[in-house]
Amino acid sequence: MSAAVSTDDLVAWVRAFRDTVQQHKDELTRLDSEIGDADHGSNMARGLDAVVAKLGETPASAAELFKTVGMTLVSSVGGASGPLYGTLFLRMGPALSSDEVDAASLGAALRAGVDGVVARGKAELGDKTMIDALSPAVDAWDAAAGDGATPAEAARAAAEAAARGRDATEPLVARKGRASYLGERSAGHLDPGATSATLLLEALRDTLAGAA
Amino acid sequence: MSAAVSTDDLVAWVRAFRDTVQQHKDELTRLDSEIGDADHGSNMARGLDAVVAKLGETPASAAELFKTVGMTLVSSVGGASGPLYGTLFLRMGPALSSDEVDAASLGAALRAGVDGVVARGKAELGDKTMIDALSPAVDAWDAAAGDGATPAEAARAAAEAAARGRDATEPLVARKGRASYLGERSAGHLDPGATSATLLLEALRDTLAGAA
Amino acid sequence: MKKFVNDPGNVLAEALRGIEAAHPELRVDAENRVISRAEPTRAGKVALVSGGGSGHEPLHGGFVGRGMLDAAAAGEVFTSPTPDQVLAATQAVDSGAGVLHIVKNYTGDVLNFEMAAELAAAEGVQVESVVVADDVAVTDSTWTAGRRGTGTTVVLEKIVGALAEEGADLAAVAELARRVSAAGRSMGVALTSCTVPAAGRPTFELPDDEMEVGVGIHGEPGRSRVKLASAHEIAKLMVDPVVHDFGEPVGPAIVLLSGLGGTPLIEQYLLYGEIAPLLAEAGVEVKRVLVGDYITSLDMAGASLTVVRADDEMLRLWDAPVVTPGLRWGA
Amino acid sequence: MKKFVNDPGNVLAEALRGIEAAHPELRVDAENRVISRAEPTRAGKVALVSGGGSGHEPLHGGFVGRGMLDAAAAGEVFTSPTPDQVLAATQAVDSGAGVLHIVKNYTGDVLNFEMAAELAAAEGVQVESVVVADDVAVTDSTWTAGRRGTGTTVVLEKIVGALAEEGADLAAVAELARRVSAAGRSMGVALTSCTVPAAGRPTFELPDDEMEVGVGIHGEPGRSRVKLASAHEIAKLMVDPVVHDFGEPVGPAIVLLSGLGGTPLIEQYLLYGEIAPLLAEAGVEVKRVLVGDYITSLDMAGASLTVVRADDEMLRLWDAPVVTPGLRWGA
Ligand SMILES: Nc1ncnc2c1ncn2[C@@H]1O[C@H](COP(=O)(O)OP(=O)(O)O)[C@@H](O)[C@H]1O
Ligand SMILES: Nc1ncnc2c1ncn2[C@@H]1O[C@H](COP(=O)(O)OP(=O)(O)O)[C@@H](O)[C@H]1O
Ligand SMILES: [Mg+2]
Ligand SMILES: [Mg+2]
Ligand SMILES: [Mg+2]
Ligand SMILES: [Mg+2]
Repeated sequence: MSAAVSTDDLVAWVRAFRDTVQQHKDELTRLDSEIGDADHGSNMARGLDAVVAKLGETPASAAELFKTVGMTLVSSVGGASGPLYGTLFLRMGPALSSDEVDAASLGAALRAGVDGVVARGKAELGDKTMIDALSPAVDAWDAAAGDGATPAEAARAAAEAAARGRDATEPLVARKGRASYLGERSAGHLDPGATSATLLLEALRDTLAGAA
Repeated sequence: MSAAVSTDDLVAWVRAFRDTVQQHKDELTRLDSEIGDADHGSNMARGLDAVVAKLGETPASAAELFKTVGMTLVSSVGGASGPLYGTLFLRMGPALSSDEVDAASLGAALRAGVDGVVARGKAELGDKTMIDALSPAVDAWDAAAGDGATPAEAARAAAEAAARGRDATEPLVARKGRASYLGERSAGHLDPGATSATLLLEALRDTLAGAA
Repeated sequence: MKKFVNDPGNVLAEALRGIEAAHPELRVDAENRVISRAEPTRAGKVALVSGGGSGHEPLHGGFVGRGMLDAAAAGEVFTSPTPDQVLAATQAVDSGAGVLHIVKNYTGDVLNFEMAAELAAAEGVQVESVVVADDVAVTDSTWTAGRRGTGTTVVLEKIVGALAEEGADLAAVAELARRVSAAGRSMGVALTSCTVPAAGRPTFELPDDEMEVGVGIHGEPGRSRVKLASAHEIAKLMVDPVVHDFGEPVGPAIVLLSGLGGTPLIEQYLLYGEIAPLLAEAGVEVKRVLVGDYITSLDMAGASLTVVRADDEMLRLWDAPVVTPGLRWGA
Repeated sequence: MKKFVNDPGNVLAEALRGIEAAHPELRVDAENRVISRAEPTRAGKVALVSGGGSGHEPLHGGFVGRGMLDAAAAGEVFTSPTPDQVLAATQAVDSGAGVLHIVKNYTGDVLNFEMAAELAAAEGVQVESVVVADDVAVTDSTWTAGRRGTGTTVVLEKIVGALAEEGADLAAVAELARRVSAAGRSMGVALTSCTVPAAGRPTFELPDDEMEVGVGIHGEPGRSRVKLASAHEIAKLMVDPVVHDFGEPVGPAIVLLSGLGGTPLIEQYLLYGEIAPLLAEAGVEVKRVLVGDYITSLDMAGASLTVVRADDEMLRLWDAPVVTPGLRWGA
């Protein structure tokens, strides 16, 4: 496996995220109807369709790609997830210092993105939000990258950590977002945002695995 | 069986009508929900409860009884059936020339009442209304009375004719009342008013049979 | 049945208590179930009285107030009021200048108002009556009960109420009422049935993929049952028969799209978005329009469209001030 | 799903077409999904902008007009609008005197309005924001998203809109907005779920004999599910927590009882008939009251009660003229 991630790979990631969100749209909405307002699937699908519609030719750089994705998400999703996923991508771009994207720099970009989500949404680990998937994922990425993993290997570790984090949201009582209104009744359900965030990392894993 | 009908008998009739309408209240409403607005049972029950509440001591005469019943129905039922049943009773009183009520005079009173209903509601036989039960009933009464029947016998004949008339409403297309809005779709259902009118005559039959 | 009720047999009396609490500008006669303006009728002003079964709110009680009705008699749910109620309403608001009875064409309403008018006349009150029969879903003939009265009633009460407020006499008021009544056509579509509280279950059953076309406001089933269609198709099912029934170009009109009680405003607007271009195509010049719940059928999901051909006088009177719970502008 | 729709994914855009057709006094920016007054903002007048997910009609678009909002950004059904939409609304109505953003406290609304305010500031528009968080069903804490914003929003938009109409400056407008926001408490009860068109089925399932207490306007399930109760019992479940939360005698107040979209007016009045005496008992002096559909949850059957403690200035501004599709008086 290659140590470098091309902008084409990242475009493929974004497209793969769109595809998997479309496939899981009804599931995301069903999860959101259990502890929210039944729109997370359509929100994400609408936003990612808009993103893909914007991706004409390959953007000049990863930074440009992430800026476009982030701005498009912000301006087309709405709800809580729009500004949060938008911020994730908007913060990733500037964190990529050079055009050389490797495991370390992509990990740093992801961490910058997740830090941005935390700064916007003020959620902590265990609040039953997308952070519960995103935060362990970047930790796992960094650990793997520190051990010399390729981007594909780091993505595999991150996706696994995200899925575990997503599953761990089930028993939690939500403290942020719409599910928090349910109090104790929010326990016993997966968080929709943690579920879509896991799809994001799984899409990265699958894309990088394919782009050997 | 006696040839004379006492005012007490007539009071008992009215009470028996109330009781049977209460027993058939849900059925009348169900019939009315099929081709109307689902209130015939509660309309009649409300009105007859009000009537029974007014019947303190035995009224001085049959004429007075019928006037009270008619006025109470008019002022407490509403809908189409209120003015129509009200008119039925209001017209019966004055038709009783003397206090001696026998098969002939009760038949004349019933005919006056039914004529009043026709005058108010302008329905003809076959329009799928209470007239389809009432009109054959008074014809049967008169025929029986003409043949020398006692009131109890005449009432039996009238109740049978009413029931036949009620059953005959089933295939009809309504031309009067709320069911007429359904056009062809009103066919295939018994008319609720013809059903309650049959209860009226059956109550008379049962009362006079009991008051041997 | 999922409703805000205590005793399903006592809905009207209890709802009247809420109306009384919410509207100090109205007087609620609990015994006679009559809603009238708190202020007595101005001497010389013709009074407008309407009424009918309850369950159509804001009609009629919600249209009592300056510029519209003087009183409304509220029958039980879906049951016309009794003559006593209508008489009480009539006597409560007659200033001596006479009273117009606005009656929707249902056998029960017609008979009870007729008796009330006879009783009122016997008491020396001058009464004129207008019967609204605007529902084109119903085939009319001299042999039937004729068309039902629906949305045109709202438009009539507003326009004629304004004329009465100006001090016109009973003959003029009744004449305009008959003109407005003759100028209106309506058509309703139901996506669900409604549930009469005392009955406790839906009046009719509608499969998930069907709708009732030509439904009445008493929750009675419509004239035909068809497959559920898009808003665009439904708009056609409403506009076509209404426009067609005028038989000649409609021209300037007042349009009312009323929800039936269980349909939220966002859907009503969406439907109106489909209706407006169809009306324009058919030559209806929409001069004024209301979208919202004005004449309802309890919790029925559905809508009714009313088109009233309007001349300049009607438009002027439509624009005059009105201050009622259900319709308010200009003051 | 039985709704007036064409494409369940395109409900908002199509409903906006209907709003545009029905309300020539409003301007509908279809691209940005912004509803604003047709007349440009008077020089020197502070503009009020609100917005939120759609499905709550008449909120917010129905409260645009003289004496109330200048513009509203309409998000997708139950989804807060994007920063671009709010920015477009803000720029469309700023006269130079600044803009007040009225935000309901939901994470999505707060984040999107926050970003919009940053963008607007960068464009040189002065923006102040007020966040309404009045729903006592939600336990508040610094560790949570806090209370939702519901009915107080309507009262705030009316009162503060009147002050802006009088020419008050942005600081004064924002200060009053915060006072009204702090003075309001709400509580909602749902008898049924609602159906988001794009989801196609009810957001939650409620057995026939249960209800959701403390439901929000986004159709999210409530805080507790209990057996269906009488209107009287439900009234207590609404009044008690609201009154209790004030923590001290309420005194003069403006009260709003809003249907949630699927509950007919007759039931709302019946419920208010139970609420009014309970409020009086609890020392709430109801100075003004509205009963009707003002802030809804699509087709949900249910109601929400809002009590806003009101001083004389608030009452005076409440009574000032307002001309919007959803609220109109005095003009
Ligand atoms: N403050 C927050 N920080 C991080 N994530 C959040 C926050 N609030 C909500 N979320 C995430 O957003 C998801 C809901 O997104 P979505 O349904 O699209 O928006 P909305 O809640 O506005 O309807 C939640 O499942 C949760 O993961
Ligand atoms: N014009 C009429 N003449 C005679 N009977 C009528 C007429 N119109 C209606 N009815 C009778 O009234 C019955 C309905 O009564 P009810 O349901 O109480 O009143 P409504 O139709 O006003 O709801 C019908 O079933 C029919 O028998
Ligand atoms: Mg959501
Ligand atoms: Mg009936
Ligand atoms: Mg009826
Ligand atoms: Mg949402």
